[in-house]
Amino acid sequence: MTLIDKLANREDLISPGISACVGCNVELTLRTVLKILGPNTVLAVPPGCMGGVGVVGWDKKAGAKIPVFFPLLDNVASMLAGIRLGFNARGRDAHVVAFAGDGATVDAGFQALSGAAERGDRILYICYDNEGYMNTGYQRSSSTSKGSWTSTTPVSREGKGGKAQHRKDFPLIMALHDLPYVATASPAFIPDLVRKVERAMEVRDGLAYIHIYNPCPTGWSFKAEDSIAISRLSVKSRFFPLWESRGRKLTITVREQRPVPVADYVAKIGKFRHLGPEGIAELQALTDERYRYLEAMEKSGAGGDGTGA
Amino acid sequence: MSQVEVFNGNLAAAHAARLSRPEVIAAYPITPQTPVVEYLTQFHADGLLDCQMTEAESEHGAMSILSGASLTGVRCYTATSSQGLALMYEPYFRASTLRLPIVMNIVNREMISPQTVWGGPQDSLTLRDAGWIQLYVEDNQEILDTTIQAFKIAEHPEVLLPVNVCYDGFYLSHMSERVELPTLAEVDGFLPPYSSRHIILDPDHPMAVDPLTNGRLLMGYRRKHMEAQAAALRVIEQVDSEYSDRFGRSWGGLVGEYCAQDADYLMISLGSVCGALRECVDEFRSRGLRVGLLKIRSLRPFPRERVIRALDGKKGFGVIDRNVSFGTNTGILYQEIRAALYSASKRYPAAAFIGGLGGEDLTLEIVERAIDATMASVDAGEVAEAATWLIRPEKRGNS
Amino acid sequence: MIEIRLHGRGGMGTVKAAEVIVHARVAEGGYGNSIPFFGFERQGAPVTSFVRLDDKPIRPKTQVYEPNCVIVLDSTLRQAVDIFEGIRNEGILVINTPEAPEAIAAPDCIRTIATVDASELSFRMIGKAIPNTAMLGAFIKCTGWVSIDVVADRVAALWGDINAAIVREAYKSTRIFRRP
Amino acid sequence: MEKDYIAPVGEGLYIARTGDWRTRRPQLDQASCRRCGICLMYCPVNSIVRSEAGEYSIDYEFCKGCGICSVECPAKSISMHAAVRA
Repeated sequence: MTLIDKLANREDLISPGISACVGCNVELTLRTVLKILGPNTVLAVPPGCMGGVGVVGWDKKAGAKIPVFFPLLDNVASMLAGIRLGFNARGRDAHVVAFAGDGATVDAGFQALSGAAERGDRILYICYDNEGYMNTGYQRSSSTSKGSWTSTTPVSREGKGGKAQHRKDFPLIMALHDLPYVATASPAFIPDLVRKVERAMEVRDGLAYIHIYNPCPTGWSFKAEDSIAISRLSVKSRFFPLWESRGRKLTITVREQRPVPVADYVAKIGKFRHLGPEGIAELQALTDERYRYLEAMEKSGAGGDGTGA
Repeated sequence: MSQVEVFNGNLAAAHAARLSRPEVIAAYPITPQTPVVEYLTQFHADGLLDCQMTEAESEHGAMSILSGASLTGVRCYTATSSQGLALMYEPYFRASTLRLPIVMNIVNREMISPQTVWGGPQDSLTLRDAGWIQLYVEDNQEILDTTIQAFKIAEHPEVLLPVNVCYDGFYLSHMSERVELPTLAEVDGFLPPYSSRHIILDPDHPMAVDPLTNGRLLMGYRRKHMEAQAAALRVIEQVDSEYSDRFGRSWGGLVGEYCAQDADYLMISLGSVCGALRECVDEFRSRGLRVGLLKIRSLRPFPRERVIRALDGKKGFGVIDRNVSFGTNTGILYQEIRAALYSASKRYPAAAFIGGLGGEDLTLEIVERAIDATMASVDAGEVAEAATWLIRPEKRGNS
Repeated sequence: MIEIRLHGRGGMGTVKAAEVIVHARVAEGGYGNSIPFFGFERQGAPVTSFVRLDDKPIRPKTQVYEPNCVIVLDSTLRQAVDIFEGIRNEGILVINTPEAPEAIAAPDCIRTIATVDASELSFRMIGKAIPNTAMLGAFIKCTGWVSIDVVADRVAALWGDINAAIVREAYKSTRIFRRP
Repeated sequence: MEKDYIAPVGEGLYIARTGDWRTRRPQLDQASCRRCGICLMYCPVNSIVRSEAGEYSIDYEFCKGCGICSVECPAKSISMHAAVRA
């Protein structure tokens, strides 16, 4: 079966009519991921965009067609760990999955996630990273890129400001928990995303983590129809490289031999509009440095056969 | 056949948990609760406890793990104390509003600041309005018996609420004494297995748990939650009486009474100080003074009617609080008792005491002082608006 | 009701010794409780534990202030803490020391003094100076409040036969001085 | 009828008419369509339908009119038009 067959034939487990913004690629990501996971899944959707748009549905809103619940912002991984234990106690098996934003993952929920990762709780944790608290109007998170305007890192009338710090390299932090499977993914690279979800589903000896980078038309200020194109540029510029790792074996899965300049990526994004050449050069330097580090990791772990096997 | 053992309070709690066959345990150690976690992990390692056991990364994690597990419809247990309970507040509140019948021992410990690790029920009393049932006990046998009872209360179809069994840190947690240990078969006969029908996460039966809910619906849930607390008033008594039929020990249900019936002066408290109060009641009785004890076992739900009934015909009462209610100049229990008595036919003279904070001992001498002071102020017809502080004099010299 | 206070240092098994006394009393059909004094216990720091024994249930869950008997697991503690604080008339002192009981300075309220070189004994028998089991032997010989067989059984269950042997050996070698 | 729940749970599935949000309407030109399925792959609301014969069409009931399909279509077979309400 081709990928398109799969996507065309599998049941969409999110009802139509959830109220995500027009052009939201997180909605696309969620529907795609659930088509792959199938109905034998319990889904945790903490406060955040996907919680806010009615995925935990009831009361004349939309929702998921599988068991779904709102964990707290900061206990997603813990609650899922408990669900897994409960299922173990009852001799039940199902996919136990988080679909959580970066706020619930890299900020408030990090302790719970790190704990579950260390314990080896068998859950699949998916973070949709749109670089901030978008559901409440785009406040900064520790995943927000340096220089980015957010409602809590404003830009002055003189055009100065934006976030002062670089974003956490969170997927690598997760990989360094020596997890059985960690991957980064993008809504612009659906075949890569689907393959990674399928690999994560097979993990039985611990926590699998997928970090998806989801540029946000509303919060970042770009045209809805460019939602996928800009996501693609984030990868093609190596700003958000796609890789996967098992233990310490890391493999870059989408290689851009001739990356586009970061300047081309940020050019279409409103939240970077105030950045001058220096600010952009800084983002380029960071991108290069992190990519070199990734390549060095790939080399040192001897995992670089491109198959991730 | 039950066995006679010597257990400290934490070991009594751990055995009670073991005998209740929890299916998932998640816990995080904190003084003075730590031994509970150690005992349970040892039972588990030794094959005496067949359950899913996990070590949480924090108390917030422990309660969250249990919330998840309870949502799959299994029996869950944990224990905590003071700062751990405070860290747990977010999932703690939610476990009750989700109606998850989790049982948790709270080993009462003072809240910081200043830095302290010693006893005092300020931790759990402060959370009395978070929707859990809160039971307070006096000795190690009562820890064991009440913790087993707690599962039956929590899982009762008319209740379906989480239950705390609270006991004083160190004074009970680290005190060893004689405890009768029932067998697993005996407890099995009392406590049937749990299966959830009201809320469950299972792909066989898709359900959205905790969707964004409007105020009208939310108020409906709160009202039902309150009704469940009200139902628990009856269930707690009923479960205690069933327990007594089976194991020969009754703790009085919602309250414990000692020489209360014909008393002129009723002393009211909760927790381990009730032992010293019993001793002092005997002492006063031997001098012909009709003093009695009312021990509050259930703080939530609050046994208003039993308090009113217990006070009927008394001259007045005194309350010893091992905690503070900031902004009221008294302890929490005193406020609770006064509120309950608003609907009583009489306005009772009353004395309020605060003592034993931060592990300070409530000695027989101090308790006697409190009884003396209660009798004096009741005889004078006073209603205390501020607590008298029970402070032990500095070290005595050798005699 | 009998009240006992034990003084030791962290690592000497003071709290455990108190629990063994309670175990023995309960095993004999009586009642007892033991409460350690609450502090941050660390190796070497002074440790106190309280024991109550009775024929009926013991209600006070409080510390002991006026003991009938004081057990001192380390004689150097005499410089650090007031081991005689609050002791009742006709009091009993059981102390770990090579000294003769007649040579021990004690206030008038102490009627009976028992000494045993518990550190030497335990070092000789287990190669470690953990005096708690030897002190149990001395305590039993001096007071008779619990039976040596029950205590030895409990000690054997907790720490093996060699420690039970220490209890009996100490019982034999304890010297008792009853003041007139 | 609303069930009498004691805990905040729900089993029903209700949906919002997101088709009403649309300000622009995508139009698929069957003649130039290469039947690659890229539009289906990228449609965030799952509004692209593939028939048994392998033909693609747009289900307008929930289409929010984002225009991603028109940008991503390699054959440029999808164009955006002012929305017309049915």
